[in-house]
Amino acid sequence: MTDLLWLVIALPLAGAFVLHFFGRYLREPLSGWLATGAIAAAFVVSAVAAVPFFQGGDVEAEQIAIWEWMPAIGANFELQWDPLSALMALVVTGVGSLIHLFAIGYMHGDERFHRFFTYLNLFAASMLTLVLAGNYGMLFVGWELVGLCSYLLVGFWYTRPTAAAAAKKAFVVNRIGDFGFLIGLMVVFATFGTMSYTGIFERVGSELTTGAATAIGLLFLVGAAGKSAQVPLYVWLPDAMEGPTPVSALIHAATMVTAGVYVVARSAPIYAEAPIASGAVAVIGAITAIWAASIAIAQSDIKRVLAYSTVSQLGYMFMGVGATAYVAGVFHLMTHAFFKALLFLGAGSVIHAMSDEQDMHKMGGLRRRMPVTAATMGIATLAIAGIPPLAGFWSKDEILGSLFERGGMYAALWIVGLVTALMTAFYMARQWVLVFWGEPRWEEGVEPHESPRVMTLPLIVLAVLSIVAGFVNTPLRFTLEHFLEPAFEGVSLQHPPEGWGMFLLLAGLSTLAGVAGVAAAWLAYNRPPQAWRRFQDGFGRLWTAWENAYWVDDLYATTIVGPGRRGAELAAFQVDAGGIDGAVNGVGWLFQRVGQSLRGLQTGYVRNYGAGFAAGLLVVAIWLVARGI
Amino acid sequence: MTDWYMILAAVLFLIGAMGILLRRNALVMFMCVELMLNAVNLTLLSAGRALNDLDGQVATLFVLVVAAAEVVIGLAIIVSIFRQRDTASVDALSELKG
Amino acid sequence: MLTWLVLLPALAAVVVMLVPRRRSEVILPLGTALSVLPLALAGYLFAVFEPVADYQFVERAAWYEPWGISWYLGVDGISMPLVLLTAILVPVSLAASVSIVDRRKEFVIFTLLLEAGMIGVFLALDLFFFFVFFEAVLIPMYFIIGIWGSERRKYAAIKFFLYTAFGSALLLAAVIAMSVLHAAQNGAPSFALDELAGLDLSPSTATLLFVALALAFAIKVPVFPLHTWLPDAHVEAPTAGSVLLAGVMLKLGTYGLMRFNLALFPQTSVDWVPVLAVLAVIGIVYGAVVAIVQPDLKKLIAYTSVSHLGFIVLGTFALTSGSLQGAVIQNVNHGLTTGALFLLVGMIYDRRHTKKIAEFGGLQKSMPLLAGFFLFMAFASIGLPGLNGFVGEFLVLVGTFPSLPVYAVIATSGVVLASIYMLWAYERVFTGVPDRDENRVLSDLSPREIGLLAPLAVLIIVLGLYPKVLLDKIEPSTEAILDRIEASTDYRVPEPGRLGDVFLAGGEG
Amino acid sequence: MSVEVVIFVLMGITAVGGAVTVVMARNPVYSGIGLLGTMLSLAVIYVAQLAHFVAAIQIIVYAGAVMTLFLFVIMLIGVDRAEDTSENLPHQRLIVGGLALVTVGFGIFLGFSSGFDWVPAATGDPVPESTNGTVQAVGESLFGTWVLAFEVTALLLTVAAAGAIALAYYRTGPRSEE
Amino acid sequence: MIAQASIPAPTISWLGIAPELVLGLGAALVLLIEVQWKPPRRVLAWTAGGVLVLGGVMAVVLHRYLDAGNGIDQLPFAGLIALDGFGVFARYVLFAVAGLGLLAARRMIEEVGPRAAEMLALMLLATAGFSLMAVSANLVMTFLGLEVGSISLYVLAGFAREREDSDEAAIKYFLLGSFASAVFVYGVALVFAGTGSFTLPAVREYLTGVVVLEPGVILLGLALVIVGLCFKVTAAPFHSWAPDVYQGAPAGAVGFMAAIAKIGGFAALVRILVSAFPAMAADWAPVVATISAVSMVLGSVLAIVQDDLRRLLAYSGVAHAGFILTGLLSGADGTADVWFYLAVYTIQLVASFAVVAAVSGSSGSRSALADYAGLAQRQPFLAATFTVILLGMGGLPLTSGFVAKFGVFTDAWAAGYEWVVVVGVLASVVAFFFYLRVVVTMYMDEPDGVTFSSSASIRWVMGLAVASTIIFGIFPGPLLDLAGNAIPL
Repeated sequence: MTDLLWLVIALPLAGAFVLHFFGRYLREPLSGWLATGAIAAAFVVSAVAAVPFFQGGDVEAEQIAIWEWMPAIGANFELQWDPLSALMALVVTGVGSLIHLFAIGYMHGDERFHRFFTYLNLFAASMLTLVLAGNYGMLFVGWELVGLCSYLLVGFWYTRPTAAAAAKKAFVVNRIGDFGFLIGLMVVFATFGTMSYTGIFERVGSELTTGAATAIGLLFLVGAAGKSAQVPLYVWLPDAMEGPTPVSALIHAATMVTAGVYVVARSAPIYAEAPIASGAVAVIGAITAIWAASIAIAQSDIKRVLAYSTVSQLGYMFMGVGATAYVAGVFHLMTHAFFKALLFLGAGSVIHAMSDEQDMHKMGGLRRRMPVTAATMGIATLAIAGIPPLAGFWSKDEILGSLFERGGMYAALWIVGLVTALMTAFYMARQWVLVFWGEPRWEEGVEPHESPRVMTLPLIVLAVLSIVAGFVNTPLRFTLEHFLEPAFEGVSLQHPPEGWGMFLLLAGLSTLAGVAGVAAAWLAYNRPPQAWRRFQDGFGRLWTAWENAYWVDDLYATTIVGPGRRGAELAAFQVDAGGIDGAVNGVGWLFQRVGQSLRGLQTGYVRNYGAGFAAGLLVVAIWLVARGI
Repeated sequence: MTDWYMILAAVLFLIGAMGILLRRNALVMFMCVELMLNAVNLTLLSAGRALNDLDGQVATLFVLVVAAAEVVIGLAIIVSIFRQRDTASVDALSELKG
Repeated sequence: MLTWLVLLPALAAVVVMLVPRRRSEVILPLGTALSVLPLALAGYLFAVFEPVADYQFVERAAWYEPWGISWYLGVDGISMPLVLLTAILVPVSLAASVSIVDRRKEFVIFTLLLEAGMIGVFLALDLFFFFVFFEAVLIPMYFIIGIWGSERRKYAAIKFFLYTAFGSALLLAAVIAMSVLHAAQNGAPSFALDELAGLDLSPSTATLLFVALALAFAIKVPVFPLHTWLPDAHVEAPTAGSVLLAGVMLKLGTYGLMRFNLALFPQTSVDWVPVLAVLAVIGIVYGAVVAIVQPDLKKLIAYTSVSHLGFIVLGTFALTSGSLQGAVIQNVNHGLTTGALFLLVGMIYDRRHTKKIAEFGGLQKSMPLLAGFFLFMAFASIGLPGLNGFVGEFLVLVGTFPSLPVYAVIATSGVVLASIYMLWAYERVFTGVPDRDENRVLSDLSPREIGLLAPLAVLIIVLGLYPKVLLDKIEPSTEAILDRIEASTDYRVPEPGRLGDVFLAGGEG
Repeated sequence: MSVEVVIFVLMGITAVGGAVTVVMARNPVYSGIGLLGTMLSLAVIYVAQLAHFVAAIQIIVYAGAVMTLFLFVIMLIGVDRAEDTSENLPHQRLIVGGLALVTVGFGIFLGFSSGFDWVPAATGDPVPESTNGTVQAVGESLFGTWVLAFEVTALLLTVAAAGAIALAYYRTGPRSEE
Repeated sequence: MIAQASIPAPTISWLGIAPELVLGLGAALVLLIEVQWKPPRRVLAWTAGGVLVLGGVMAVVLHRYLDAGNGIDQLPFAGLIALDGFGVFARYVLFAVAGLGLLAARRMIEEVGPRAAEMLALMLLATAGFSLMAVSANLVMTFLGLEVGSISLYVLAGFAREREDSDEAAIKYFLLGSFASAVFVYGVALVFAGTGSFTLPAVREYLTGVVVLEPGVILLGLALVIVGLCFKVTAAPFHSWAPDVYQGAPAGAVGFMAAIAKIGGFAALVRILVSAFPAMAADWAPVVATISAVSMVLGSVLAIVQDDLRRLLAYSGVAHAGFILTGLLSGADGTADVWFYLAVYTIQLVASFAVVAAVSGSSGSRSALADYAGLAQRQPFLAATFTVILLGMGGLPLTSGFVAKFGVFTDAWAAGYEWVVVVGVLASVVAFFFYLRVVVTMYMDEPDGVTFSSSASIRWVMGLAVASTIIFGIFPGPLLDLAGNAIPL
């Protein structure tokens, strides 16, 4: 079956290709269905190919060569098929299919409908390239292509200047991360002489020094921080909400942004040699988690809340993989894909219903108009808040447990995680309450309505997944752990503490945090606006700081972008045009000047000429005669 | 003795050359050229004598002929210019320059 | 065969010359059609080109025996891709030149002569003829800029010519010097590359010659700080001129560096690696930084060439297998990508008669296809994996790192900057709502224009995904260069793994 | 002190004096006279050096024909009056003076350096017979070894004739007043 | 005693001087025809042309005869002239250039009024004079040839009497020329004093056979000879007459004048230095190198700032003189390259002035660079050919000018004068600038209403010059081989 694995990438790619060239000839829904079909087929193919892993037993990871690309640096097109990539592929294609489906409804009536699905399919192909790649070179192909698709999709409504700027910002900030990632790749090649996973991991023990491993780990962290929106490179993700909501769901929640987590997990054998780099991953994750969570508390834009929430949750995943609890990290990646996609799609449904209104202050009471959306989003909110037995509880708890068990610095991170969990529960519940409860605060002329079936169906499916997905890895039954084991062969994994006592204690704590957060939000926000405004004012300047995301964008603008631009202008207009080119033109000018002044010698007076002649003669004569004496 | 002839010739040559550079009357300048040619003649002749070679004298004759031919053309040019401009000063002829 | 490759464009020029002036409407189609002949021949040669290190299809005939000059042509893996690139870009630029109405016949003739010269440069294995072609290409390009350029064309044309001629003057002196040395050492002068490679040079002589050659080529490339002719020339040149200038003529410099500096002066090359690497890296960063704030779209793309060509120079002097291959293939990639970008700018210019970025905005609304192509080419230029630009840059960077780690790291920032200048330009030109009336009514690409861009786009994808079509043929030649350098110097191409021990040995102490 | 030395000193002084007159005289006619004096002095010196034929030609051609022509032209174009000899070119006299000074200085340096021989190829004292410039001796040489050069003087004279005609003989139309 | 001794009849090598003889007689013939029949000027021109052709045929015959090598005396007339490959090539170049010059002067001949016969005669005589100068193996003979040629040129410079410029050109040329001639002949006299001979081979033998302990006088003579000839070839700093004379002299004749004087001057210079003074090469070569470098730099830099095409060409000629002199640095090895350079350059020079004549009128003075604006639109052929010529003079590859520069630079490098070559290549870049300025004006400036006329003869000149420029640029072999035999005896 793995012989046909390339179809997983090829199917959506073909979909994109067909849609690109012939999309305009298809009627509107047809192109959407085509795209959905392509990615659904990819899901089927990957599911079938993954069957051996589900069956358990000793299943070897497979490398499937496709064609040689840059053999000189060991970067070729080859696929890696092991449980980790299988899981990622399933998540991508599965969640992707649902989001495609949703988008058929959401993008209804857009004049570039087929173009949207072209990009979606292209994105799916790129993301699958990323996760199925058999070496870092090919991984980087996918890594960059998803960035491209993100650029295209964020800037889909290109006539909005904010969208175009956000798209550019997303790509550029990602590129800054890539700067590190690329250098990491160079170090990898310089160290191992190849880029293929198998080649590298075989030699990790023998060739890799701690120094090199740390370098690679930290450099990969830079790249991962860019792609997965970690501090300090997370700033692009909230802006990326300018894109259509299915894009936010697919790219900026479920799949692309998790690529960083994937890379760290994939590079587990290298991180295993570099505890400092691992620790850095965890610390960055922790900082991001609490930092973004705090910002999310005060956001009023429905999608921005989700964006900062995503950043925060990605921080969780980083904490997990940083603590070498790779399974926990990947587990959270998976569950997060479900409930966050659900949240985004739900938000999309709301925005769709509210005629593109995104300000939660102008919503309220929607539960009656949109029961399905309200219910599914409620489930997702509880899931992300970590309320048992929903999916988020299990995965989050496993991360927290692993941090606790690891001890030392990681114990401090555990506290951070716990606080973040509290905040997460609060702001998610706040959102849910603001949108669906209370009295309607709608603008004039807005008539919310439940979304069509094509949009609600994915919501329902995802809601189900958000409920049940947690059970794949519980202290009762570590299914996922066993499933992923072949991918982390030879790497020691961090686990939560053994024993029910500890589990119940820790789970109790995190559940308490979740419940407390939800309850606080309910109490604070299920009231008239004046009341919750007073509540917010109670936080004083802190709330303003959160509302403005700690003014980080302004900070970057004044410290990096502004000086950078002034520097570039200095280089372009002073140094280049004035200095270097001025020197070049100065040479020309000098010749002209010398020529002009020499012209003065040619006075037109024949006797002057005679004198010049005589002078030359004298010099020659004296020179020659002097040689003779 | 020969050296003195040669020195005399050199002095005459030098005076002629200076005359060309110092006088602006075309005719006088031209006379200075003749002076220089005479100096050359003296040189040729004296050298020929010192070398016991008659060729020096013969060469003198050729220089003399050349001088004569130059005179013809030079004076023709000067006359031509004088007819047009009423001056024999070469300093007046400095339109072409630069 | 190779002689014909040089002669065909020249003969085509003669044919065009014979077309009576009153039949001017046939000139451009005829010229384009004729320029396909060299392409066909080059394509055939490429197809039968064996992936071995030796020169192939070699032709040699004495030209003037007493001076030791011979008509000596041949291709190897380094020149073959460039020949093909030239043959591809010339028909494209000709076909793109419909907006040139005034003195069209001369234009076609000059372009074809330019092609002959450029192919000659890549084929010549005799330094005399290399120089001849190297300098001869200046004239057609000079006229193309000077006659059909925009406002400051005269200034740009003369600057271009003099600047590059200054470089070639030094080249000439060096070439003469080498032949004289050959005469002194072997009894007879010679200009053949392989024979001059055997010269016994004192270090100081080799350094002088190396510098002269490097300077000549660096101006052509252009390497910072010798680059200021380039923006002027590009901005003023007509579209076809810019395409060929950026696409091919800059490659004469990088080609020269690789072909002659490395081959003739291995030891000096190794000694001078730091200098050239520093300049290359400065060029990469500086070109990109300066490009960011350019107000003129064409000038912006011109500065990106400074940056991209810096990668090639860096790759050339990093002296590893990957970096050299990357440098060669980046030559081709940059030619295709930047050529296409200039075509696109030309198409915009034909419609709007301005290149000022501030004049644009929201063009995607009226010209979605053009915008799409532009974005595609922009991403190819940025170095998006899957497109050709990445292959070259990635090979160069990854190949450079083992030998020049610090430079590679700094050069990588060029990748970041590339996304800034390209995407910011795209944002300003194409996105947003068109707020000027003249930007709203522009017509999108015509089928002819699509026909010009599509082949380039296809090539860009093919080279991006399957660069082996070129790499297979390049590799033996680049390996041969490295072998030669290793054989004649102490330099050793770094082996993988060394870095972990030497460069980053922090952990183990 | 031989006769030749006496002649040399006397004629040398007159020759140099004539030459200086040529350069210094304010009136071109005096310059002409000075030149004539130099030429005659040289003719005497030629005789002293046994160059009889050359001396004769010197007087006939130079003093006779050439100088007559000069004086004729002086009269013809009417510059036979004192002219302003002040220098109007800036630095000209300074430059010429400097050049002359350097030349003379170098000459004196050469004279004292004793490394300069005017006729190094000379093998010994002059032999009067060998350079006795009688008409016959000179004629033999002139029409023997030098015959081609002699013929070339014909070309020279043709040039002079044709040139003089071209320059002076024809009058083209009225001068355009510019 | 006086009467008896008969003078033995000299041996005359008629063939040896046949080309010059033809020219001299031809000049006389032209004058006679004019006096006798007053025919249309066309007839005179054709006669002169025929004479040149016949002279050329004689040169060919002489060449064949020499090649056959059947015991001909190579130093006839007691060594006054030398019959060698050097002279053969010199005559070829001279006759070819004179022919082109005659063709270019075709319109001037029509316009010059009744003086056409004199003009033609003077052109023929000038050619004869410089030809003699080139074949002469005797310094006095060289001087005579120099004077025959120079005096003819003085007259030609002043030929356009209706223009004041022409007078000025003539008097400047004449005064400075006579000054330089006097210097040259003084140098000849001193060389004679120093070596005891006027004959070049004899001088060489003397200098190689004897160690001259006090060579001061020879060196002084040599210095004067070099300077005198450098004046003729417009090498700096002895060039100052050239721009003024080129600008003032009638356009129809300037090309001829400039080219032919350069050929004669260089021929004499090369012959004297290579044939007579190889033993002193260590002394004169640095001087020549310096003069060469000064010429290249000064000529190029001054040409940049000229606004008048003729002055520009004059200064470029100064630079070219410098380039040619570099070939001289390697002595006999370089003569072939010097000749090649001279041949291609003088042809281009004549052609350039043919364009000047076409634009300004044969005797006119309108040669400001601005007048050439838009020539490409008005006279495409003229502009295109002139462009090739200019690029050829600039030394662009694929033109003869490049091969020429390449040759002389190689010689200089081989002779150890690397610095001169570096100066030279840099100067040629500067040279490109001013040549391109002309091209820019012709092609890239709009015409300002000036009309240009070109005649068939000028188109012929341009066609031939361009053909030679390109052919010798791509296939220089035959000409180089021919020049390779141009070694003086």
